Amino acid sequence: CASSDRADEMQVARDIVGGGEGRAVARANAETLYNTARGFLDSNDPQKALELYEELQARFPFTEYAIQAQLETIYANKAAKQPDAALAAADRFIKQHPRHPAIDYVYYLRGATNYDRVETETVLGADPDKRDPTQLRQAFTDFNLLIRNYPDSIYRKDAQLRMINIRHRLAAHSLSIAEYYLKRRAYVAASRRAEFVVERYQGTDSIPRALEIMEHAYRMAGLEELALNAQAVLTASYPGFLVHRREFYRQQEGLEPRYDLPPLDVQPATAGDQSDTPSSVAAPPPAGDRTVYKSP
Amino acid sequence: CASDGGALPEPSPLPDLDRQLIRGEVLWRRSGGDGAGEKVSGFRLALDGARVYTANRNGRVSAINIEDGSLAWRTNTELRLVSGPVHIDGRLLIGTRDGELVSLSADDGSRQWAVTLSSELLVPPAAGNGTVVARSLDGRIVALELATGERRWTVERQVPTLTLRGGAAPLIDGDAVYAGLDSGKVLALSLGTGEQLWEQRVAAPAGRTELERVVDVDAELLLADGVLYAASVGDRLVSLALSSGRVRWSREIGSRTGLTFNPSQLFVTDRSSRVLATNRRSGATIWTNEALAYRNLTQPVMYKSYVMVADYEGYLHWMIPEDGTPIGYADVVGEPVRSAPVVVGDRILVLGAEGTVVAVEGVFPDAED
Amino acid sequence: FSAFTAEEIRVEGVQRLESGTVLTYLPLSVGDRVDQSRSAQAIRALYDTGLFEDVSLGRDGNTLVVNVRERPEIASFTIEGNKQIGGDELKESLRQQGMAEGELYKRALLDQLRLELQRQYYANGFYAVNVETEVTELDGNRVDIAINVEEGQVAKIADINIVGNEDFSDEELLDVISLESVKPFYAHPLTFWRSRANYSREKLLGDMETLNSFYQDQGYLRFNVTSIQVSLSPDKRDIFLTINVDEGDAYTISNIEFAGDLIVPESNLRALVSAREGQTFSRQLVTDTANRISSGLADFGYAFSEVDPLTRPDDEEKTVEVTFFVEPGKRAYVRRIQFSGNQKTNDETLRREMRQFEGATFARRAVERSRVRLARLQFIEQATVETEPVPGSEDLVDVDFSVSERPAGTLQFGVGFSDAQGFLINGSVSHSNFRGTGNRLRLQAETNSFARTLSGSWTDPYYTEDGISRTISAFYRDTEEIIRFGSGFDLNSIGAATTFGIPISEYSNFRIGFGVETNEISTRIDPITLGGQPTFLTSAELRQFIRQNGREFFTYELRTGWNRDTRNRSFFATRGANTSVNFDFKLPGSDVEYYNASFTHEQFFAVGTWSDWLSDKFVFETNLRVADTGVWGKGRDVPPYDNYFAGGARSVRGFQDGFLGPRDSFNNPFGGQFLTTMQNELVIPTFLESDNKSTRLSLFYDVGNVFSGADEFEYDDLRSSAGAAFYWFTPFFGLLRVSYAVYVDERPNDRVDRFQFSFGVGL
Amino acid sequence: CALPSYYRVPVLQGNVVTQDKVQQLELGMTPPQVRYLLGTPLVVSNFEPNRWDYLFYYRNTRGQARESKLSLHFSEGALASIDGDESYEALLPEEQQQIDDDPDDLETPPVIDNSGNDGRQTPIP
Repeated sequence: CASSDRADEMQVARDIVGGGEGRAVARANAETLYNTARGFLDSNDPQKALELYEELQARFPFTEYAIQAQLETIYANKAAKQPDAALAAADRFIKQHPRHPAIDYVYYLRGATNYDRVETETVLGADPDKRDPTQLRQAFTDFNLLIRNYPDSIYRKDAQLRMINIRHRLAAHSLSIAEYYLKRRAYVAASRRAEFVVERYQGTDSIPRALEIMEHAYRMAGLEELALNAQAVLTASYPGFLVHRREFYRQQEGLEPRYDLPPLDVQPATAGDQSDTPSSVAAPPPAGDRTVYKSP
Repeated sequence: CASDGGALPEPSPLPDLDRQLIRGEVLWRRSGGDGAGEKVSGFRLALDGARVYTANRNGRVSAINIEDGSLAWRTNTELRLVSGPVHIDGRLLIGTRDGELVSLSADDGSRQWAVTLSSELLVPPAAGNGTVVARSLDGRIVALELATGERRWTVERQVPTLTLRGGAAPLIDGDAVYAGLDSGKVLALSLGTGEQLWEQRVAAPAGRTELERVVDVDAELLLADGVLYAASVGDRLVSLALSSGRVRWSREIGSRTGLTFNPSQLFVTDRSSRVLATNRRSGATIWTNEALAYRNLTQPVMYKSYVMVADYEGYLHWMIPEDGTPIGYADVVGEPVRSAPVVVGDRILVLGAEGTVVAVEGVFPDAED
Repeated sequence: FSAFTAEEIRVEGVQRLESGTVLTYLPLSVGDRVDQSRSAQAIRALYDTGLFEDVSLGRDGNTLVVNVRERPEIASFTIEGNKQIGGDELKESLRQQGMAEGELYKRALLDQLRLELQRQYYANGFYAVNVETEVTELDGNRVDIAINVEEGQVAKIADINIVGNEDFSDEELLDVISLESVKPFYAHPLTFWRSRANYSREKLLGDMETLNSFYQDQGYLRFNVTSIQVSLSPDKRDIFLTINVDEGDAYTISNIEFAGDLIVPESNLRALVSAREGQTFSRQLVTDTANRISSGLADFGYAFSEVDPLTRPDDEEKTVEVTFFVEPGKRAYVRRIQFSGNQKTNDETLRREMRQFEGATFARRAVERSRVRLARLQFIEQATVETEPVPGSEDLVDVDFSVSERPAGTLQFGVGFSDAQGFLINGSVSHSNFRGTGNRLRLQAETNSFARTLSGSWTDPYYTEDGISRTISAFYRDTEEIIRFGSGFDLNSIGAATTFGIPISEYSNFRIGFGVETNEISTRIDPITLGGQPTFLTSAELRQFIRQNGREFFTYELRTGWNRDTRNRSFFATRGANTSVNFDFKLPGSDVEYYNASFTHEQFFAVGTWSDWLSDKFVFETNLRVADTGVWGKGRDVPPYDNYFAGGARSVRGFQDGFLGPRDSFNNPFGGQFLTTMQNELVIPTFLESDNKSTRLSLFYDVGNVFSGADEFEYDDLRSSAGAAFYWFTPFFGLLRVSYAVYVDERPNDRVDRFQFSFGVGL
Repeated sequence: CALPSYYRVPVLQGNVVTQDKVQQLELGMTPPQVRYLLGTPLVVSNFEPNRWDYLFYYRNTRGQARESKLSLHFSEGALASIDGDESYEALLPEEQQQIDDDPDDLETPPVIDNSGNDGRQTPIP
């Protein structure tokens, strides 16, 4: 009579979905409760899913579903735009289930929560990277934790891509400060910021411009040798950059554009391939197939 | 007073006696000043045969003739008085809130000498043998020459973090002075040198909070036939050998006011204003009278072989010493009575909290007719 | 058990957790030798995780058996009856200690908590308190915890007696300390809501400190509190405090020395010392002087300077010698300046306000100046700064500014219908931090059956990196027959202007600009016959003006001005002043030549700090405006559309908008050429958390009027009003001003409007 | 329409080192000794770790700039050469001390007032 149980459970599931959940939730068993909650999560109604996960953990504390519910609470909080609750849930999960097979996913989710707190694009098209970088740095440390603790996690590649992206944005932030000080003729400040970018953010897009600022700042401050050093490094590692720069100024003056320029190899070889961009974060894999955790 | 928690229960009503064996007849009533008010104080009545002396918080000291209640003299010391007077050798000793001990002449109240001690003199001083012994609130016991007020010796004892307001007056007997301390001990010192004769613990602080650890010996000490009786609020009544302080017997009775005795019995009002009688030798309780519970009774006093107490409404109550049955009460002063009434011959002198002094005589109606 | 090598490890008793979790924390693994000390170590390790109530190791052949009992999870945790001791902060602090739903239950923690609560209550005079805890077991290894508190009667301080004080009376000393004996409620006019008669041991200890510093400040170097006694009345309701003190004598300063590396000449430092030889010694004065010296040195780059006053008392003479020992430390340089909290403002918009540079000597005054400049930005609500030494170097510091932002943009859009003006659409967008760059944009559009106006302005405060600002503005206005307001004439005008603000000092700048404008008044001035008699459609004054000056006016205008602004904030300022003088005049060659001069002065007084019975938050603000317009050169008359009007939410409150001033023959406001208004406000502190950040409550007294000319100014024609006003910086609509005039000096023919409101960014 | 002298925010950069400290400089000193004497150098490039530049640059409110510099080279951990203007004198500009005093800035205690020495720049010992 298994089927009749099935039918009964489906009816219960419908009740829960249909909103008449008071009575139905009380009767539902763990699996139905979990499936309904997961249903809400997938049809992006995280708030409802959170309530059912709570109910599931309260009434069936020792089942597989309870642990899975605890895992999916993290994702549901993130989806429900409650980053702090998500981070707290993640920390509690890491403490209680350090050896859970999906633990690397939890670290990854932690990093993604911080990463997504910074809007990528504001409504008026202003560049958010010019603003407070603290959340970005926090995301960077989370992803770093994932890569160091779980080198063979399937989320490593995506985490790495995000870390590279963050490094570029942090470098751009510091570079804009160097640009400002150059404009204000505060040459020591400009040169120190440029040195900082070159030292700390090797391999990011900001390096060539930073070298150029260094060269200009040292020259204006009367330190010719240091200026020549900076220029030498710039032409050595980014040959294309200067040529394009000069071309840019020529066109500013309205001269005939030249098309036979060397490719703009902005990235020296060490930067890693830029081809794929970090993808958005997917929901945790359902409880059913516990063996394989597919990458999102 | 272990924390029984919650507000204090209601004082019990007056007992309804079918027949009043004894009635109090007020002979005269005189206001000596503004008294002590609601606050705890160390004010007592002082007598020298013909006159009774009272001190008041507004600095006023009055002398009233016992015979007819007329005012002998009255003076205002302009001091913040809080304890006394104590009468000895024609002097009146009073204590102030600012730690001053002042000696006035009993004839006209003129000031003889004044000494400033280290803290408030809430407890009346003791005098005897040419010496005055004062106890200040900061735990110091100071002996001074009665004639000049010159200091003789000072002894200091630790004061617990939380104590009960009020204290027991020191007791001078021969060349020794006995003092009940807030730490729950009784201390015996040599009157001449201040050297410690013995120190005996009456009650030990027990419990985890400061409140449960309050064990002040605030009840007046009683010396009778070579035996010293002391009571602590920490539910202990002890009888000590005068010479060594050795505990002869001890009982689970806590008192804040004091005790009195007759040849065979001890009478005490306990913390909940129950009156108990115990056997003087063994301490065993003979009877307990709970009729006046929570009426804030004073220390019991013997009046014509009857046990007498005063209460918070200004009533005097009499009980038969054998079994404690109440035989009469009288509304005498209409003010709370905190210090024990004083018996002079057939008269009872009662000091009210607002400073009124009343002379009462106990009348036995049956006996007359 | 005897030592053995564990070939296998089995975990028993696991319910909620998995055996994997136990194995992670177990310091033993398969193949290890298990002996007495290692197993004890393992057990302790498992306990330390806080996950288990009981742990024991057993042996089954060569298998190590780890049996654990998990701590029950707390299903529900309630605490009732704790009225006095904080509700939610208490719950929050308990949560941190692990006493909340979902955490694991530890019995020792609960007992410790009960005792702690009781001790808290005793420390605050609740001697009759009773704290009960109740743990009910539930199935599934979970527990419900309930703590109920019976607070009982609080013991109030009935009396405080200070013994041994000769030079100061008990009353004087009781004022100094915070504890106080119970007085009838009317005895505390201002502090009635805070009963200071509650006893608490911390407050008592704190008071002893205050007493000590009070005496030290009066020169009593040897003052000390000999002992304190706390006693309780028998009914546990009253507490008696006896404080025994030994005053000692007042010492005077015999001489003041300086020692150490002073960096600046001693005469300079001595000028900072407010104490003089012979004056009574005061600990407060000495510490203040030390702080002034060290902050003075900080202005020279010595951020780590330390100045400690050493006192050498001479007990016979009752004098004391004070030596200020100056240790300047290293000259500090700023390594990096960082901003945090700027979610909507670009780094450069904040950095350009800085008066302190990276890679430069640290100057505390420059850093403080920078902080105030940040706080003055319209879109910054609050700015705080911290200087931290850079680890690993002794003379580099980082300066970290953290700002909280205020909504910078306002968006208003209204569709309405009014019988007077017909169908009405209006909308305005303004943003004072456009795309985070700090540029200000204002766009306004309004159409109704009588008027179509469109205006916009764009300001870049840092047109040059040195702070020269540029504002471009333009407007188009086409109004017809404004009957309800003004004397009924059609006006359409169009104009544009550009002005530059040039800083001439840290606080003041000079304004210069050029504008072009064309105005055309079109209205019938000859009467129409209506019902038999001639009636005019427009007022006599306007008809006369048009006859004399014509209808069209094309003008070039030169705008000049000077402004000095030292307010500490642009909204809700509490300190400083903002004075500006403007003089715009129509250049020769314009159709009509007239000038327009105005003087405005806004001053803030921190009256709260003048006397200590007023809380420091009381601020008095006065805002005076005088403006005069008149003709010059061959100009004959000032066009009516450039007249001044007064009355309304932003000028003299309580009078209808614009109705204060001369009237035309239709008894409609015609405006005048001389305006004087004054708004005075007493700011009252409120208990709102946002007080003086985004809300402000004040009592106002306004006075003012508009006269047809400066020569017609009549003192007693000035109208005045008084009442209350409330300001709220709304998330979307800018600054909302609501005011209610209780008293209005109404004269015949005045139009009164007691309740008024206006919103939108005023600047 | 630049007016004669509008107010520019003063720009201060680099190490402030007094003449007497510069005189105490000797070849062969170790880097920590130099750092103790002159303070941490603010201009050190990643590409020239052995070269310390003590640079001082000040542009006042009227835009006039004043600068001086001192370059030190180290080899094998000892000071090898000193060049740049011997009379390196980088005193704190008096303009910086005269930052227009914020009239009623209650939050910050008053600064050292220089009126004592008739406006001359405070001679730093």
